Amino acid sequence: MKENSLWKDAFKRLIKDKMALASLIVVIVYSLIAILASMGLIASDWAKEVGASNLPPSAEHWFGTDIFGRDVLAKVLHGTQIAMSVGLFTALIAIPIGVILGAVAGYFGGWVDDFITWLYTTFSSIPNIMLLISITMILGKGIFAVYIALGATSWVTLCRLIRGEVMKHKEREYVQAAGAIGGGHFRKLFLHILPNVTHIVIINTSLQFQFAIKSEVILSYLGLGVQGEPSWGTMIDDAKLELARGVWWQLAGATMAMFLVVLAFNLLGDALRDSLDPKLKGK
Amino acid sequence: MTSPLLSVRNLVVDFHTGEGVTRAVNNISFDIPAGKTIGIVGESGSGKSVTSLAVMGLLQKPAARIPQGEILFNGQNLLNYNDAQMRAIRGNQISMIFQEPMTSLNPVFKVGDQIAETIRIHNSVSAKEAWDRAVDLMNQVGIPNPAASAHKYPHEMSGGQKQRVMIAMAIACEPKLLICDEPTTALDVTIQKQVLDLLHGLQQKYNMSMMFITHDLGVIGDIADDVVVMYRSNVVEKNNAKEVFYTAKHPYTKGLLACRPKLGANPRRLLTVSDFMDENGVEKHVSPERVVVFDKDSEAEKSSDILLEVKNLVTQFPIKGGIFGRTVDHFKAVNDVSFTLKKGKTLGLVGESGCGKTTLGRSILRLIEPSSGSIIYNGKDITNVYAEELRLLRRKMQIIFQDPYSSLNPRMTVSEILTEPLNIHNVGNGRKERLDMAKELFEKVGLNASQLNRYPHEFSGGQRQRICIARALMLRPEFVICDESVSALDVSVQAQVLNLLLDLQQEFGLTYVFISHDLSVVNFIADEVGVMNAGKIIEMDKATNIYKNPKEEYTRALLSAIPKGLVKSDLSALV
Amino acid sequence: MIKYIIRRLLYLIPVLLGVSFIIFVLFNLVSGDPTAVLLGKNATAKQMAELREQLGLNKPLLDQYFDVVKSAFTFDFGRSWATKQEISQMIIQGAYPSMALTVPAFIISTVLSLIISLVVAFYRGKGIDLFVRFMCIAGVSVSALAYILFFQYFFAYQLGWFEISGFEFGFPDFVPFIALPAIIFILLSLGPDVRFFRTVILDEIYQDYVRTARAKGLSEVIILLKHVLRNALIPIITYVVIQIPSLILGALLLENFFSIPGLGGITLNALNSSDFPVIKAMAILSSVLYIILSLVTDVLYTFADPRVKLK
Amino acid sequence: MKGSVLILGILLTLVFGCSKQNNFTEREINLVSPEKISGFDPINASDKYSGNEAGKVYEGLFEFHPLKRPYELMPNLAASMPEVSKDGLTYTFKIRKGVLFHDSPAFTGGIGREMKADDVLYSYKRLADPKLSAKGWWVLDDRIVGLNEWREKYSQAEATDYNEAIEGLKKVDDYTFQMKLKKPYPQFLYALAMPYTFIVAKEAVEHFGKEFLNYPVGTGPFVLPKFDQSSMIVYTRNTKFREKFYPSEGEEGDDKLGLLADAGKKIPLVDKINVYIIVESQPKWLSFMKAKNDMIEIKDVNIQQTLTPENELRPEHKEKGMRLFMLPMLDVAYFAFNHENPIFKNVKLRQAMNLAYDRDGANKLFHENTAFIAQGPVPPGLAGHRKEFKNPYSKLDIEQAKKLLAEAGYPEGKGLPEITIQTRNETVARQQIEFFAKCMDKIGIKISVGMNTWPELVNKVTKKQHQMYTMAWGADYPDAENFLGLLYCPNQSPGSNGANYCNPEFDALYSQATILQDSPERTSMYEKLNEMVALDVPWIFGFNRTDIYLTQAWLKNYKVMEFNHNQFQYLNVDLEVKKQLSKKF
Repeated sequence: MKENSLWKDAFKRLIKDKMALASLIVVIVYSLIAILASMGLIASDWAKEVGASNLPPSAEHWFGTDIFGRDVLAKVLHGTQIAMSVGLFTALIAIPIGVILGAVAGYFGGWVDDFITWLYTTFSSIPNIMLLISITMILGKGIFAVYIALGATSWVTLCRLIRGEVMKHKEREYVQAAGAIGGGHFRKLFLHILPNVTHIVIINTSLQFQFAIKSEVILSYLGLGVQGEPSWGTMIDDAKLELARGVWWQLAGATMAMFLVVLAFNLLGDALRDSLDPKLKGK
Repeated sequence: MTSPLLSVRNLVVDFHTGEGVTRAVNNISFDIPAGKTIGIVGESGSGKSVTSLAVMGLLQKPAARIPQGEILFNGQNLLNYNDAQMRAIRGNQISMIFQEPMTSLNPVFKVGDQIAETIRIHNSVSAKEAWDRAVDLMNQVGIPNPAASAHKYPHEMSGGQKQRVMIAMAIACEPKLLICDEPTTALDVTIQKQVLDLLHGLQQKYNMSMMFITHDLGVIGDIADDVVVMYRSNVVEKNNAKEVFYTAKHPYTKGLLACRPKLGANPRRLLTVSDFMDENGVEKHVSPERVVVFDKDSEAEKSSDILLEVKNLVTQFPIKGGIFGRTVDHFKAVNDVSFTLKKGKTLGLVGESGCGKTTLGRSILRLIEPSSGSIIYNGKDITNVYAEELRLLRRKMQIIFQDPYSSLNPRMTVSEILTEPLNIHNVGNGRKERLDMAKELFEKVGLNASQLNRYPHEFSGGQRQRICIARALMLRPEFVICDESVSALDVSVQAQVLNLLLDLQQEFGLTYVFISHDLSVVNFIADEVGVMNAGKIIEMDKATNIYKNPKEEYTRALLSAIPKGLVKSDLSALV
Repeated sequence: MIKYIIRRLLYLIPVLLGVSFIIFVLFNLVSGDPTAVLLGKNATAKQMAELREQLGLNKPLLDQYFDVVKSAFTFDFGRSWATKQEISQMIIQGAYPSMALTVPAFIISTVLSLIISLVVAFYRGKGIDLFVRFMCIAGVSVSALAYILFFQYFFAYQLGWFEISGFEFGFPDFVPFIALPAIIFILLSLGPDVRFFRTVILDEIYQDYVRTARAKGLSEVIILLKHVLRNALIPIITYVVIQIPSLILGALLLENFFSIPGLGGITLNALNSSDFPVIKAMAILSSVLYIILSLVTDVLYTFADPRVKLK
Repeated sequence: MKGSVLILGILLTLVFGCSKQNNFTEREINLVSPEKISGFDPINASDKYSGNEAGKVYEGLFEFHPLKRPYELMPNLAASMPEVSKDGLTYTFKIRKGVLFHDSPAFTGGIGREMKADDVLYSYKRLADPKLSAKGWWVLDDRIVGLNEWREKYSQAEATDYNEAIEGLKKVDDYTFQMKLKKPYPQFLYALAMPYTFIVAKEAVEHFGKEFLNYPVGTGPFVLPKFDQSSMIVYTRNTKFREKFYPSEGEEGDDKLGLLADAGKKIPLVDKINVYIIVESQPKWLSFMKAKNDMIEIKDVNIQQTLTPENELRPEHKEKGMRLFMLPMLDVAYFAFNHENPIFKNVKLRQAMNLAYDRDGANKLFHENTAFIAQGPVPPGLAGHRKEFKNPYSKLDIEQAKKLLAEAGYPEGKGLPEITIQTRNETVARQQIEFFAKCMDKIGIKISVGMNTWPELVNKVTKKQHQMYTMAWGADYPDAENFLGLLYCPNQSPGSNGANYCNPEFDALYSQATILQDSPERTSMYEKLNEMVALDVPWIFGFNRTDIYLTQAWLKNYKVMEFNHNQFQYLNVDLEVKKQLSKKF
């Protein structure tokens, strides 16, 4: 028996699953594209006119050109950057809020729990769309507002999950043991319990990621999305007018790009759950 | 001699996993004659449960495969049966009782329905008839007021009652063979006794064959006709029960017989399997001094300093009610408990589940806040100390929990687990020194220091309990509470851990409070024993006295429930 | 049980206070002066000032907030600023088409998902399990907008199977109108539903009581349908019921593209015209619904699981 | 999987073939409204679409002739054109006799009574009622003697007293009344043709109270007993409609187009009008292509599907008998600068930006070359617009633009901050600004898009919190004043001059011109105003767009019209043609 952490174990199980491995590769490729695009190494010339308006796909322009004669492929690649950053920043906002509030509520219970439960009940009882729209209204439009709006609405699920899981864990003997050796609340909660609920965060993040990417499309439809640069959302939104004139390649390009990564995140989320969730271990 | 009801011939079971193939059962053969009880004994992982599942046809396919062997039932090879044929056998001709009555019943159906379901699967009877039969069965298995109890859901019953329901379900179709897989392990001793008696009675009444699986030879002493001993996937001994108990041949069997603490005389350290054979299964000779009965009372009065004094301790939990969830009443888990404990001594606390012994242990350590009374440790009242003082106190007072699986953080390596207490209390100079201290203790509890960087899940149950002990001792405490610390372990491992605890006590001069539901274990390790019931200590005496002259009815019941089997009190025969 | 219900209903008070506060802050303080929009392109400053006075926007903030709270507890939402319609009427009228679309679609997708997940749970780990799960996830990986654009063009226009858009009140008149959006709705919910249901069912399949049921001689199908399903119901109920409030607004895109005059469109219009009373009403109603449904969930638990006792 | 296929199958069979067949027997026409209708109270019918709906049920004193061009007012509920006093301030109106309100429970016995002068005065007072804060108040605001005072008086009171006499609104007898203006108001009669001034019945207003907006009780050709917010509004013919006839004369050539075929017939000509509310463009287009609707307003992307590159109807539509109507609209689309922002006080910058804007490119991309490049604020078709006038800045000249930009102090855009243009959160609006940004990029100016919900945009404009914004202004009535007013200093935010443009010379001339009646003198003043301001480029002038309508062959008597709320009563349907052609769909 080699020295293996649960994480390494899980990772091994994960890459053994071919579909999960493929998904992981897709996600990595997309991330690379996003990073390269954000560094301006690829698709930085998405705004350049490369041909006539609305050219169908050809050897020269694989995904055709858009209404302004811009290369759709470049736009799709640039959109990858937007999509991945929306997923990433949404997660970066939602995870700390969700995890900290959920952990604190689950661990301390009492009035702290009552307050946090009230907070997320209130938040989840207001229709998401209202929060999204109002937050983008307050912050002004743009990608920043999209991050914050999506982050502010997606912490709730995570908070609820973490709270429940922490409540379960705090009764476990290993936490009692940490108390018995003189560990304080901070140690018990953050060093002992949280690492044991991390799998929930990871699984949730994978699913949140794809949710955020999909939400960006809806926000773009409502005119609340990213502005001034192409995102998959704005491309699909454009398509609602173009499809009737037979310009299908912009829709197809963005939809395919989105389909692949959302599918990958979904499958990855499933695979992660299978490999990380101790409940399902060995099944 | 007629042909046996069940005959397992050259059975091999392999498990195919991602990492390769593991052989769980290696070419075993045994017979179960009609109307007889066969005990299958072995430690966890020995392949005994896999064998029973193979008989039932319940192995998880495709992971489990049977490359070789036959399971003949009434002369028919069950391995050739298809799903439908197996289903007709299961629950009808062969039925099974599992270890965990808590989880083995479907929580959302009434127990009456669950029993009746078995009847209706295999007999064409009306729902009403099936129900009536179910009630009758519940009566037979000794469930009080069966007509009403049939309407209960599993969670409304006690563990013993649930196991009775399981039994009723298993015998519903009057099977020819009843397989019992550790049916009493999860139960309190008194209940265990009742269930064993019940099973034995039913076996006689219906003239069933019974295959009884256990890790504890003592349990089947009274009821088994034959015993099959399994060790590491192989059958190592197979004989008439009496023969096994009196003239065990295989060293493993001898070890099993010797390792269980006896109520009366025990050696200073329990004998374990490793006293009888080495790692390669080669028999060793037990040195005679290992079997000399040890008289605790001889050194009882050496120490006189009182380390811990508990006075009128009460720990209560609120019962909430009303619209706003206010506290309307209290449940007293620990109710007015007092005792004193001398330095270097062990106090055993014994009682059945729910008697408050665990709460008492945690209250003493202030892991649960007591409601009233006082705890005086080393002359100082610690009932109301807080924060820093309490933290310092943790260095002196430690606890070892019951479940070695859940009491270690699965995300930390063993070295992290062991050095954590040092970090918290800032003991030792830097990482290196702390690691050395961990290494030292790790070896002291009998583990290999090269495994320090492993994670808990890579260790066996017994090894994990050793890690827990090492963690508790990292801070060199004076006082340790062992809360059911050996209850989850197989008897053979239990003996090793008990020995370890005694060794450590001697070396470090520890004072123990040892909590257990098993009177024989407490009796072995403790100098003084308190019997707890309903939150109170009802009887307290020297360990040697309590089994000889129990004063309370309850204590007597506990004592009589301990399976005595055919075990001789004379250990010398084993040498 | 009664006590529990009362307590949960009383919980509405703090939640409604919270919801009113959030809505009030977000829309009243931050979104600015609605009068310019309400009066149209030729409005004068004087007229805007008059309207501000009439709408009570000149009152102290605390008074305004108090009004919000009052309407939250009395359910008296008054009239829309933008359409001047009675809000309760708007909601009642809008609820019908919304429900006509979402309720059948929701029920069908839930039942369908449950059936699919039972089937894939039965074949767990086998090819069909992977394939069906993959298809369900693939289905949900396409943007709703792309579905709508394509399906409307292809199925409604090219093939003429469905009405392109519109709505008629009364059953079965609305069926041809809601059929296509309902199918899209189902396609979009199948993925997450099947994934969740399957996980829940698999969690149960490895429980000890299932082994007991097998030991009784029960067939795998019966075990799945009787023993496993019943136990899996608890998480499934939570999952299903908690989605219901979002059904009211959930089909916003579908409503817009298929010209279904539902609540989604009403809310979107309100948001697009700073129609605070309508926004407020929708938020409050949905939170009341949310609380009541979570209460319903809890009560349903007691039927699904005898271990649950509400205290 | 099998289950899903099965259920899908059941679902499909349930709906397959359920899709409704077109109606060939009823004399009905099917129309589309691209926006939701919120109610039927005329005083709030501010946009074209609610005006169109109110116009089917209600009527005003005057209406535009359905055929004659340029637009000509003719009496509708008025019996004749009014008599105007010499000073042009007192108007005496005679109203038609025998005009009945629709039957309604509001009237005693449920039978609609005759409309009298009192109803007209009541309706106009209602427009001024401070309690109602009507969107249409501006058409009478500060125009009628005593009306503002009356409004002021009751703005704080509990209820408004409609019985109180107002000097400027005087009943002479049941069929005659007088209105007195504070100052000359040349557009006055146009105001009385707008939906705001449609005549309502006091009983109905009082009977239905706040619900009045859902129970339109007018005098018009169609009846709608109750309005529900749904995806469809169904009007039926007003059987008690007065004797009103299809006009027998029109513009030259109208008879050739068959527009006079129904001359002299009693209107309305159809029994039923269905108005479908379809917001999104795809379903709107698809429904029309399925012959579910008789007429569609072609916008944005659908233009390309409608027209050949030569701006003719595509053959596949011609083949189905569809007919194309194109009408230059009385509107102007522009990008407004915020003149309070010091950057835009620099006229050379404004000129440079105008010159860098590739209007031809935008016209091709967004309007399929159907729009006209705006030369100034006044659109073609109105007195004040001179065909010969070509704005030197409404053309593409990158070199000149760069030069001017350098002269403005921003060589190659250096030193100029990024400019954000605010617009509505709509796809095309965004694309248009993206295109504009591309143009500006060529001379080094950085542009970004700010997308807003309508309230946000309005708020930003009224609070002057913008650098630039996009706008399209449609005429309320055919008078250049309506456009020139957009640059009149006193109209600045929160008024209609969102650019906050102030030019004293312009303002002085504007206030002189706008009190004149239509005359050559006024026209030349309008021309002067238009050209003066065009050269000062207060906006980036965009386009005068073209209304494009496509109708089915069976829709008769349609003539494209800017102010079309009264048009529907003249429409007719040819069921024979509809039946024949239906095979082609």
